[in-house]
Formats: sequence, C-alpha cells, structure tokens
Amino acid sequence: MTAVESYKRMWRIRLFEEVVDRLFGEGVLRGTSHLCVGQEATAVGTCAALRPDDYVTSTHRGHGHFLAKGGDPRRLMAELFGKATGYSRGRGGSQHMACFEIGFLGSNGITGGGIPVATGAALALQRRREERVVACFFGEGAANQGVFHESLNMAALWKLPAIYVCENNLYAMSTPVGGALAGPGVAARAAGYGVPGALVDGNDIFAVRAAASEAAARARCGEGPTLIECRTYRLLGHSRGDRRVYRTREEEAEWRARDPIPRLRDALLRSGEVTALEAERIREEVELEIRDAVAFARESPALPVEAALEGVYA
Amino acid sequence: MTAVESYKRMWRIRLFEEVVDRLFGEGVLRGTSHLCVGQEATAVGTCAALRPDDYVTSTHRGHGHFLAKGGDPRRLMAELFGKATGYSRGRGGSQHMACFEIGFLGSNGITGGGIPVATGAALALQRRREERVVACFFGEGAANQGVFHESLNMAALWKLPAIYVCENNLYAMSTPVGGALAGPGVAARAAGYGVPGALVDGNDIFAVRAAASEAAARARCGEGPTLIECRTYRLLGHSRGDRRVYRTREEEAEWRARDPIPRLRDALLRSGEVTALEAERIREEVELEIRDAVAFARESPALPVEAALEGVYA
Amino acid sequence: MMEVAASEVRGAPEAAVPRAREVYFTEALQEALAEEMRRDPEVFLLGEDIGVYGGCFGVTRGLLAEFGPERVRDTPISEAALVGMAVGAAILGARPVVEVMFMDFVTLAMDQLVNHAAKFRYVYGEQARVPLVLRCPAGAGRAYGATHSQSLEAWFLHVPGLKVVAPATAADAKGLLKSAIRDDNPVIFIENKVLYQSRERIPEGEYAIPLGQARRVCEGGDVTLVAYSRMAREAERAAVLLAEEGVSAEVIDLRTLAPLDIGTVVESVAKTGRVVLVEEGTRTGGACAEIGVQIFEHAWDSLDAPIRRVTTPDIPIPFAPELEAAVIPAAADIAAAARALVET
Amino acid sequence: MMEVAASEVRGAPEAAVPRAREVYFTEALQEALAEEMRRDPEVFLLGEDIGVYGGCFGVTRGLLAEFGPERVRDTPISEAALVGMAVGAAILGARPVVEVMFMDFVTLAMDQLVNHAAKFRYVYGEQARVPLVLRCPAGAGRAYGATHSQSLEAWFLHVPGLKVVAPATAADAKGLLKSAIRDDNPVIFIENKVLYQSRERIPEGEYAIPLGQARRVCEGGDVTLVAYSRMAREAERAAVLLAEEGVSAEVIDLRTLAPLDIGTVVESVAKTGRVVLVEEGTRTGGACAEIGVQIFEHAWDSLDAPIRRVTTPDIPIPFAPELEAAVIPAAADIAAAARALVET
Ligand SMILES: Cc1ncc(C[n+]2csc(CCOP(=O)(O)OP(=O)(O)O)c2C)c(N)n1
Ligand SMILES: Cc1ncc(C[n+]2csc(CCOP(=O)(O)OP(=O)(O)O)c2C)c(N)n1
Ligand SMILES: [Mg+2]
Ligand SMILES: [Mg+2]
Repeated sequence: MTAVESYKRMWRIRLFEEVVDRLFGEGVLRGTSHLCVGQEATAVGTCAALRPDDYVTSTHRGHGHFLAKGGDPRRLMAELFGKATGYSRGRGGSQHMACFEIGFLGSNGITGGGIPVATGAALALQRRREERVVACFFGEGAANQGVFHESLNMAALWKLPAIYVCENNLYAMSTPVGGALAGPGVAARAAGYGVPGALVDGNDIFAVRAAASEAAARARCGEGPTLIECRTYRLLGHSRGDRRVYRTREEEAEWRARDPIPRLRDALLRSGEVTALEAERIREEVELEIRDAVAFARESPALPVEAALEGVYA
Repeated sequence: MTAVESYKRMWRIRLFEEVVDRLFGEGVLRGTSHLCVGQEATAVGTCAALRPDDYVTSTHRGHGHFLAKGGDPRRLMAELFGKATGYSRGRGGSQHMACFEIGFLGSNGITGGGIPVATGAALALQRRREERVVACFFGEGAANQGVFHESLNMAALWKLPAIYVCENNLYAMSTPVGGALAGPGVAARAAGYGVPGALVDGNDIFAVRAAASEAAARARCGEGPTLIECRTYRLLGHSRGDRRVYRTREEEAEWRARDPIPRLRDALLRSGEVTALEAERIREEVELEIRDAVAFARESPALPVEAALEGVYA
Repeated sequence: MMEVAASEVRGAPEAAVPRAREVYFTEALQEALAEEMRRDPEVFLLGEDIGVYGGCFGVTRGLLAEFGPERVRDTPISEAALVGMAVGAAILGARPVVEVMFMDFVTLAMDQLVNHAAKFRYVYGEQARVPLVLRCPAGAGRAYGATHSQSLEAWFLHVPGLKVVAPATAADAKGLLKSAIRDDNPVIFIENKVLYQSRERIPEGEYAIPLGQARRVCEGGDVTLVAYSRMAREAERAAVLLAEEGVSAEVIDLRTLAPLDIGTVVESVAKTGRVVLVEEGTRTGGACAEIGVQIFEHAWDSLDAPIRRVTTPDIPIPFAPELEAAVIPAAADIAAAARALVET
Repeated sequence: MMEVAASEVRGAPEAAVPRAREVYFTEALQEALAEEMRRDPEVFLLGEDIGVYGGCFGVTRGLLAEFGPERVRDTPISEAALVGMAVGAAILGARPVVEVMFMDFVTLAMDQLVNHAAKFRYVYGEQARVPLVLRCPAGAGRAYGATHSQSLEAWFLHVPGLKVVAPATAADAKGLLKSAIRDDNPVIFIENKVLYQSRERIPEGEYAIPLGQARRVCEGGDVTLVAYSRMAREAERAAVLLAEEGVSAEVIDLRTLAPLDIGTVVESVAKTGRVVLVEEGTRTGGACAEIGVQIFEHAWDSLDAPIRRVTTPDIPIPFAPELEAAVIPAAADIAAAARALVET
C-alpha cells in the first residue's frame, strides 16, 4: 500500500467514524459502537505492511481495521444501519462483522476473544505451508485476558505466522492502563514467551508500518510471532454516552495535537508525494464516498424477519 | 518449623505416598491420585517459611502440600478411602480436600484453578490489614492457563500478599516443559508483571525455604507477590496407570540420585542437628504413623448415602 | 414498562409498605449495595469500570465516593480470575459482589463458578461457605448484538450449589439483592438491561425479600402466565390485553429460579388448568423446560391443556433493532399463546 | 455392559452390516479418527497429551505414529485458547478435532464455544463455517470426584449453533464421530468414560451414521424408556429386568441431542402412553427437562401418565465409590420408575 493510499484510508476511517458518531447522536443509528478516531495510524500502518491475502482479526473497535484492510464503507455503514446489504446482513452489527474474502476475519464483541481465533487462523496457514500471516488487533485492556497469554504461548511454541498488534490507547473504557496492567507494559510481556516485543508510536504510521513489516517478514519465513505495542489514543469516548470523567480535557488536547492524519499529510507534503491541493482532494473524495455510503445504507432494504431466523447452521 | 521437623514431614509425605501407591496397586483405593514422591522439598520448604496461620492453596497433586502444612495423615488417608472421617467426609477425594483450620485451602482438580482462589484469599487478608500470606502451589503445566496470567497481574497491581510457588517437575502429564512452555521458563514470566521471579533448586529444601521466606517477608510488609519456580521431578508416574513412555529410565535415575530426603538427612548429619540413629528413628516413627493412618482409614465408617445428598448449600 | 404498586410486593415487611418513593431500577440496586456495604464491612464490590465510571449501566454510580477504591474495586478485564478471586475471598469470610459487565461474559468465568464456587462447600465437607454474588446485566432490547444480549440463566439451574435470582421490579431488585448478599451461597443475580431504565415505586426503609418466594402479580382464573425478570412485566401487560378480551389471566413472577417456588405455580395451575411459560432466553433447554416438566410432575391432574412456551427462537440475538424486537417475546406474543390455550 | 448386534445399528450402510468384529469403544473412536484423517488432510487433532500418551483414555493411541506431531498435536494446558484456536483454524477451512481431557473442563472454553464457535456463522452473515468437533470424555463411575465426572450436555442444548452427539455403542461411536467430523458446524461429542471399557461388535468397512436419528434399541408396548450415552445401556438392561416381570419396554437411544429426533420418541409414546426419561446429569435443568416438555408439546394426547425422570440428584458427584454408585442412575432405578408408571 502506498503512503498516499494509506493517507486516503486514514481519512476514510476518520470521516466514517465522524459520520457514525453524528448518526448516533441523531438517533438514526442504534445499539452501540466504539469509534477509533485518533487511532487510524495503527490500523492502516499495520495493514499497509500486509499483503492483500493476509488476514486480520479485530475487536469491538473494528471499523478502522475493517476499512484499513480494504472494507467497503457502503457495506460497513449498511451493517450499522442493520440492513440486509451490510456485511453481516444486519445480524451482526458493529461488533460482529467480517469479510473473509478480503481477509477481514471479523470484529469481535468479546474483549480478547479474537486473539485465539487469530492464533488458530495462523495455525491453519502454517499447516498448509502458505506464506500468509495473520495480524491480530487487540487493546491493552484485552492484554489482561487469559487467552492473550495462552495464545501468545502457543504461537511462540509453534512459531505461528501471527502478529499481535496491541493498540494501547491508554484506557480500557474508563480504566487507565496503569490501573489495570501491572509491570512495564504490554510489549514487555513478550520476553516471557521468548517473542520479540516492540514498542512503537502508534500515531506514526511509518513506525507502525515498519514494525509490522518486520514482524510479517519474520512470520513469513517461519520465525514465529511478534508482539507490537502501539501507543496511541482514542480521541472520542469509549462508546456512546461516555462522558469521559476519567480523564482531562487537557490530556485529550495534547493527543489531538499528535493526530496521526495531519502528521502523515505533513510528511507527504515534505516528501513531495502529494501537494496540498492533492491532499485536500483526497479528503474530499473520501467525503463523497462516505456520503454515498450513508445514502446506500439508508436506501438499502432491511432483512426480512424470516431470514433472521435462518443461517444458524451450515 | 525446624529443619528436623521438616525432615519428619518430608518422610511423612514420602511414606504416605508410597503406601497410597501400594494400596492403589492392590485395588484397595479407587479413583485416581497424583503422587508427589521426589517433590517433598518444595512443599515442606515452602510451608517451613510460613507461619501456622498463613494459608496455602494446592493442586491435583496435593497430599504433600497438605501434610507439609500440618495435615493429619489419618484424615487424609480416610478421605482417600472415601470414609466419613476423611477431611471431606469422603465426598471430595484426593483432588478435593481441605482443612481451613490449619490454613490448607484445598487441593483442586482443575489445573490452575487454585491460582485465582489463592489470589482472592490474599485480597481478603489484605483488606483486613492482616499480616498473613497465601502460598499458591501450581505446576509448570498450570502456568500456561489463562488464570495464571490474570491472577499474577492483579496480585502485582494490588500488591497482594501472595506467593506463587511453581513446582516445575519438568512434565505436565506426558508433556515435557519445553513442549508446552515457550520462552525461558516460568520465573522469567514474572518480569512482565513487575514481580520478582526466582528460580530455585526445588530438591534443596534450604533453597526453597530461603526463597519462600524472602517472598513471605515481602508479602507481609505490603510489597506484593513473588513468583518462585522450583525445579524438581516427580519420581513416579503422573497418576495411576502411567507407563512413563514419554521419558527415559536414565533420566529418572538421575533425579533419584538427587532425592531431596537423603540430601536433607546428610545436611542434618553434617550440621549435627541429628545423628544417624535419630534420623532413622524419625523415619520409623513416621512409618508407624502412616500404618496407623491406614488402620484408621480402614476402620472408619463410610458416609451414609443420605449424607451424600446433603451439604450442597450453606 | 408498567408500574407496580409497592403494596403488591410480597415479602416486604408490613411496616415498610405504606410509604414508598419512585426510583430507577438501577437506583434500587444501588441502594441495596450501599445499605449492605454500610451494614457489613466484609461486603465489597469487584468489577470492570465500577468505580469512577459507575459501571457500564450506572448501577454502582456514587459508591466509590462513599466507600473508596478498596471496596469499590475497578479490575482489569479478567473475568475468569475475577470470579476465582471472589471465591477465594469468600471462603475467608469476605462477601464479594462481582459485576460482570454483560451476562454474556460469564462464559469466561464458568470454571470458577461451576467447579469452584458451586462445589467447594460440598466437596470440602461443608467447611467452606462461598457467599458471593455475581451481578449479571442480561437480556436484549438495546441492539447490542449477539454477544451482549443473552439470557443464559438456564445453565445455572443445572449447577447444584448455585442460586439464581431474577427480579422484575425495582422493589424486588432491591430486596432480593440484599438477600442475595446476605446469603452464604454463590448467587447469580440477573438484572435485565431494559428494566434498568424503568422508574418505579419502592418501599421506604430497610427490607429484604427472601429468596425462593414467587410473587403473584395479579389473580385470574382462566390461564396462568409464569415468567421472571423483564418477561414478568411483559406477562403483566399481556394480562391487561387479555382482560380486555374477557380472559382472566393470573400472572406469577418467579423472582428466583433456584430455589424455584414451584408450589405457588402449582397452586395457580390447580385453579386455571392452563399455563403459558415465558422466558427471554432461547427456547431449547431453557428455564421453561424445567419449569414445564415440574408442572407436569406436580400438577398433571390439574392441566386441561398442554403447556405453551413463549421464548426467543433458537438463534443468536440479531443486531438490527427491528429484527431483535421481532424475535424477543412481547406482551402480544404471550397474549396470543394464552388466547390459543384458552380456546382449546 | 450388554452387547448390541451390529445388525441393530440403524444408519449403517446395508453392505457393511453382515460382517462385524469386536473392538473396544475407544478403538471404534480411534478408527473413526484415523479414517477421517486419511480421507481429508484438513482433519487434525489438538489436545493435551494426545500424542505419545495417546490421550488420557487412550483414544488417540497410535495416531501420532501414523500422522505425525502436526496432525496429532499435543498442546499446553490452555483449554480456552485451544478451543479458540480450533475456531480460527476452522473458519479458514481446517477441520480440527479437539480433545478436552474431561468434559468438566469445557467450563474453561465456554466463551469460545458459545460466543465464537456457535455464533460466527450467523453473525457474520453466513460467511463462516466452523467445522470443529470437541470430544468430551464425560460422566461418572470411576471415582474421579466432582470435577472429573460431570455430564454437562444440557447447557449445550441451550446454545443455538452447536450440535450435541452422545453415542451409547461402539458402532454408533464410530459412525457418529465420522459424521461429526464431516459436519460443517461445531459439534460437542460426548464420550462416556465408563463405556470406553466396553468391548462390542461394530460393522466392517466404511460407514457413517447421520446426526439426528434416534435408534430404537428394542420394541415394547407398555412403556418407553428414552436415554442416551451410557444411560441408554442402563435403559436396555432395565428393559431386560422389566421383561422378566412381564412389562414390555421400548428403549429409544437418542444418539444425538441436537438435533433431537423427537419424532421417533413421539411415535413410541403414541404406542406406549408412558415414558421414563433417563440422564446421567443432575436433575434440574437437565436434558430430560427439554425432552420432557417436547413430549408434552408433541404427544400430549398420547400420554396416559406423567413423565418420570431418572437422573442424578442435584449434587456434585461424590468421590467415594459407593456414594457415587448410589447416586448415578442404574438399570434398577430405571426399572423401578417404569414399574411405578405402568402400575398407575
Ligand atoms: C469479555 C469482555 N469483557 C468486558 C467487555 C466490555 N468492554 C468492551 S470494550 C472494553 C474495554 C476494552 O479495552 P481495550 O482492550 O483497551 O480496548 P479499547 O476499548 O481501548 O480499544 C470493555 C471492558 C467485553 N466486551 N468483553
Ligand atoms: C483444566 C484442566 N485441564 C487438564 C487437566 C488434566 N490434568 C490433570 S494434572 C495435568 C498436568 C498438570 O501438570 P502440572 O501443572 O505441571 O502439574 P504436575 O502434574 O506436573 O504436578 C493435567 C493436564 C485438569 N485436571 N484440569
Ligand atoms: Mg484501550
Ligand atoms: Mg509438572
């Protein structure tokens, strides 16, 4: 993925999330969703290091991962609208959508739940001697779940082609990382399993991409998993209705100043990969895309109730 | 606990286990049990570092821990016989017996199951500002369970008065430690949680006691948990019917040469704490004790079936 | 959601009944927690984001300020060890109340619940008491999707050693939670997420409602509607619909599933001869299967027609709000089942 | 344990029936695994000590030698992630067969089973297939105590998306395990630990038995005995006892609980009018509750008497061999229940 394409995807995520936020506020969308505004570099940086036929598993905060992996904003939005044209036909919603064709093995409503699933997918690839890898996204909160430990141990033991990408956005819901995670940090836990652990600036897409590329190369040549901890920040609340009483507006402002999107734009301008005008045009294109996605979702049909009663068994 | 008393308890464990092994062979005992012959120094060394009102939690391989903490061999044996005089009135059996009075919070049929229980017990003690500690025994196999990770994290976070004593006897059933545990070892996992991790010779009771004493001191003054990995060896099979196809007789012989009981006797003789005759007398006393325990168990009444139907709710 | 007069609350001490005030269901729970924490220093709370955040649904809001972070303890996301720790603390005399953020996540703590909490007393020859409460926000109706909407209580009926409580009203929620905390056994306490938002009258003053006593919500002679938790409210609404058609329905709110007050149900069936059982969980292997069989076992001669079950069909809960609403039982479905029964 | 002639095995291809040979129940399972592994390279085994040790009960003995450590993979003691990995491998087209050493330990893997394996197909809009088998050695009778003796299948009836299989004979064990492995859904495969030791005749050659078809073990007109797994064998023995007293019992072995072949049961009840349901699990909320209610729902008019359940009482399984034997249902208990029914 070129840096310019990465830039576009980051905007796609950002504008998608902002529209979702608005639609929730307006009561158009229902249920809940977890937005990743501010964390785009982690999702896109990781996917930029992958091949199209590699896989990722995601979390409750999955729109960004999905779009980074090439998901169609129309079908994503339709899913949030609960429509039959959504990726899960309206049955799954924000936390349960997948597109196996593009290697997106699913968002996941269970914190940490995707970690063993990714590990098993990596095992399936290894068994077939395929040179594909699985990137597993999870939050620093999820790193305290037992399955993280169990999975990392097995992946290390069997040298599975998996990349564990921890998005440490400093909070799990209201809980600051220091209030839940003992020890020096997530990456430091890798050593206990004999796995390389890298700590990177998750708001620097180049840093994320570099770490993920190295990890992917290791994984592809049979050297096993890598744990990457990306320090980042979610600029919005955990989910709808979060009044963010557990952190200060100042802290938020500091992190807003480190917004990964302007950072990438500046880099692209400096390197001459885009002009200011081109950068603006990319944003505008994406804006239209997202507007179109909302229109598509609005106009799409709902799934008939009878169809909601089916599809449990293959 | 004096070194001489430790010596006696080690023999109590050894002879208890040998009799149990024989009674299983003869078909007198039924079900299953996991014997700890060869691992006595870990159990006794740890308990020697504890005060009588401290607690321990145990595993499926729990007879040694129970006896080390001061359990009565008569009531233990009666439990294995399934008699009403057993610690669990015959309802629990080898893997489910406890004596809260002496601080033995129970053997446990679930590999790793005791780890969070110990951690919660430590939390209860901390809440009451009591200077008591909980020692949590578990095998190196159990260190791969998710609850180990979750518990160690919380104990570290809250500086709970817990000591995690891993009995690394090199095998989990048939699985060699290297086939299941990635990375440099159990103790090395402590660093990820900011917890001290110690690796000791589990067949050297003084080494175990020293490590456990240090850990207990830390725990008592609010500095939190310690992880101690004791390298040891189970000289018998995992459980009844284990033909030990997964290891060599040579390896077993090597470890038999490091038997912790003669090692302690030699040390006691050297230090003059006991004479050879006294050492022999201790063994003989224990032999009588165990014989008595078997007689007690044999002669004890069974629990009436009606009593087996009760006691589920408090 | 309909309102229930406090005077209808059986089990509340007589003296407390005359005065009542309106609170949200969540506040009723909060009061129960606060009162029990004041009464007994061994009661403390463990859970994810229960402190400054006040819990995902606001039930513990304000408790951190009064009781401090040691008694209102935010935890890492580690459901298995969390419940295991509660077991360990409980056997040493503490009385932990654990909030699992969504009932769907008890799946992560089943081993500690089933193989530890429920069995310790029995297998350790009655030495242990395991007084812990697991508060489980449950049920659908908020478009949270398949992993945040389940009603899994039926599993726990099948675990000897556990008690299961599922209040339908704010008054019951308070009184039953207090009893659950005082109980010396592990209690699964089910809080329906849709009920959280209802505002209802509850008795003034101190009261506790004993576990194991069903509540006769209203009397009737033609058909008995048996339900619990949110579905008891739907059954109550169904009774109103049926009354308009001249069908007189008696509504029983079970309140607790274990112990199960089958006596009150059998008594009602003796009168009506017809029963509709309602549950929000999926159909096969649900709580109504057990309740149904027990009715057959105890009241075979009284029955004039087979029992009907009204439940969610055997599917994961779909996300789309309209689909979700279509598959979760509502008053109209219950009334329809009752009507069909009465007509046979 | 009684023997069943291979000719009684419904579902076995006709050609295979005439020839039969004697094997242990464990060997029948082993053959199924080996045959399916030879047939399909995507089938592989995951579990604790299944390699050189051959599994705690010897079911996988010899398979390591033939298929190597990648297809017979010993794992760490990590039940939760193990099942989760099986899910991840399955959605990419592998067909993992996981051995959980004792069914009691599925408690550790419930989240991955319930919130992942069972739901992925539905919530991901039918993109996913999750062809995995979880082999669960279950049941009491060996004095292993409360955490190694449970029969927890009832929970899984209440999880849409799972199938539940519980063979009673070696012939069925082989044929049903082959079908379970070929099935594109997650299957809980229950192997009773007492049955492991029985030596029985099974058909020669290749055969698979479809999931969802009950087996009529013997015909009778006075009472129907419905059971599965080891209890089907006890029911069969009960029928012999009853026959000696002149009571003619029809025995139905359900074979699979999900899907449930209620049709075969209803057909039998239509004839006998009386049913005894038997299960090794504890009573309340057990599989027989669901089966019982379905009988009432489908065969109300046929019943001449209320259904009787014969189950383990609501307690953890006690260790002492005599106590254990006293609380687990046996042929005599089943016969007694049937006798009481017939006399009413
Ligand atoms: C098993 C489980 N426990 C709790 C939750 C509720 N929950 C959803 S997201 C979340 C916080 C997760 O934190 P983290 O892993 O850091 O991810 P982030 O939200 O910060 O992206 C929690 C507690 C859940 N969905 N699943
Ligand atoms: C949850 C669970 N999984 C598996 C088992 C079966 N099992 C009993 S002991 C054991 C090996 C444990 O190994 P380790 O922890 O090293 O202890 P050791 O037996 O070596 O003392 C296994 C797999 C169990 N009892 N519980
Ligand atoms: Mg986070
Ligand atoms: Mg070991």
